[in-house]
Amino acid sequence: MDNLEIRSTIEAVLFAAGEPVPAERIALVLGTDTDEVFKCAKQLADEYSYQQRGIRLVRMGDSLQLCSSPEFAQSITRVLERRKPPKLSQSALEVLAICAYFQPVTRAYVDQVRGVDSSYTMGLLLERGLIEPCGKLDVTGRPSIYKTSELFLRTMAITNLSELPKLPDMSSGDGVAQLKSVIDALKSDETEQMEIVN
Amino acid sequence: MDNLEIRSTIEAVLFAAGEPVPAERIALVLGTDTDEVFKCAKQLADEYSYQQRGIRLVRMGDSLQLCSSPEFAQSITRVLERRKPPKLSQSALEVLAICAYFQPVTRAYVDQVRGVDSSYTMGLLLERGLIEPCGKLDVTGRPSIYKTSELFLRTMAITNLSELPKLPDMSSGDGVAQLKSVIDALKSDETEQMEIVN
Amino acid sequence: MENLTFHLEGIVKSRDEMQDFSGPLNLILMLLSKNKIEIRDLHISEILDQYLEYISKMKEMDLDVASEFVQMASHLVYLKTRTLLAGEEEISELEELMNSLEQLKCHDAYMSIKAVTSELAAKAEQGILLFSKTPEPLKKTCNKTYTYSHEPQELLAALLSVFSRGEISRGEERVGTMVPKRIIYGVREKCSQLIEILRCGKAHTLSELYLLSRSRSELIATFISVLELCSMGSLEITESDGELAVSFIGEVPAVLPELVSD
Repeated sequence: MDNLEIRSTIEAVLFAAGEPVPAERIALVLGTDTDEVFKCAKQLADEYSYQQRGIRLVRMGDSLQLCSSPEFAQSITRVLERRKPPKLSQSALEVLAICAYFQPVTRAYVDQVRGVDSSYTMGLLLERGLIEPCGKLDVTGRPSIYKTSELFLRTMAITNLSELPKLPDMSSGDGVAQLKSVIDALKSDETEQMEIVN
Repeated sequence: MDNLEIRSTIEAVLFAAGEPVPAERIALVLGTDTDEVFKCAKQLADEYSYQQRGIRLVRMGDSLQLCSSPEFAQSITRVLERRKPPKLSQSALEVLAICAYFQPVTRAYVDQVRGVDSSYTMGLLLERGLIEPCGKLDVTGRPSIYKTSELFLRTMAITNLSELPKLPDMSSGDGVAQLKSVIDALKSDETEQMEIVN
Repeated sequence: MENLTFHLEGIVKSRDEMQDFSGPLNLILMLLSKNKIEIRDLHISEILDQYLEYISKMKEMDLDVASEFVQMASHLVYLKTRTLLAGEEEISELEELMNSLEQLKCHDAYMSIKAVTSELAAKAEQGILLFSKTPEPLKKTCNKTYTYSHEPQELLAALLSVFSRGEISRGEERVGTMVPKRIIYGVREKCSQLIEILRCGKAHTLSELYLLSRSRSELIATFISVLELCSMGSLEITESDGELAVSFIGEVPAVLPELVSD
């Protein structure tokens, strides 16, 4: 099977699937290896963007997907009379970032980090498919835990989570001092008590 | 707008639609005429087949649709056969909702309400067993009429149609606003329930 | 939570990496985040054992043990003994320590998250404009019956998008006309209507009956109904002066033609 045929098969399969397809499955059917599939997919993707086509090929983790090009989003929403997808709000971005960097997370953890109730925003993100439940935590109450989805990768234009911007280290410098002071306080309590006993 | 841009827009729109799109609608949004759209669509279609691409552009009456090339059907089936059947798309949900709330309906009626040709989507719903024919209408042409099925009730977790949330009077001036508030009310019910569970 | 294992090895690999930690508290916070647990659930004894083991390993490997790590170990030993010996009041003090550590950790996390959101927003700007398409139906799958479940409100949301389309592209004027009138004129219904009309003498000719129809489909229903009623012997059509006169001659038929015959 030559390169052109692999490319066209990838295009046909991704078009028919609509959803992300693991490259491995395409490789299996084509009787080639995953690297070859990724290589051809890359060529196809480059061709689409070089020729300013209406479609794009994106890679998300080990999967591939076809989507429409962002520059035609307006024409698409107008012809199909769809609503434009709303921009992500600041709170949506915060919740999304917490899920992305600390995943998997519980809703309670997100609330705790943000200091506000985030159930509404979590609900919106679930509805938009940017986060998804991935099981339950094995503690009392068995709360659901969530992670970001493949759609999240596509939305952020990255192929895997390691390509997210590096999280700056914001550790409070006074952490050690704080710990020490608490311990000192505990110690002095003890000393006092001892003194009383004596 | 040059030829290339029109072609790419057609490609993007047809891709995102996933169903036939009237050329007239594309022409309207692009600010050009239907002939121009058909001409560019023809160029695009020729390009696809000349380059042995994985996709094809077909014209059906006054509408255009993208589909996967038949020569890759076998690969497509082999890659995708083990995947879960897809969930209902937005357009399928729309057709289903119209069938559910206005049944029995003809295909022409659904087209009229949605403003687009819905035969493809109606076909999908029939195939999935969510709607079923329930006779023919006693008018010229004796068109088939459709209603929702038993499976539809199970899918919605209801035992009869009267349990569907009531649709406000859509012919009144603020029908859309009323519908919005019904949906919001249903959503907030759900959030409350979630909170109780948590 | 029982038998937590803290995999220090995966976190601190070499002396160089050890120096990345600006302090012992960082190390603890790091351990906590790597192990995905809440500080509240922390069993100090577990973490301490592994910590001490790791320090002794470092010694074997002839690495310098930074004094602050030794200090951290002593803090932990102290906390451990306190937990073991603690009475009610003291537990609440430990609780406070845990709380403050927890808050600190969350605050740090939130600050760093806030620092990247604008970058994420910029990335997402194009990303949310990528649309996917719905899957094509497969030619050969054995069972296509739908197996998912949906909330009824999804139907309403779908209708909302249908009905609000007019608003998006054509302004308000289309909304009122979005819902077409019911198009089904039942022959059965029409038959009884015709009988009623003819009985009270509102119409006498076929063309008068047709003129009473307000739409094409009603007209067709009238036509079919007249045929049905004639065939049942309830109506008679006679020609006079080029006009077709219709008259009601029988009883109301017991069984009116069904709305839907198939």
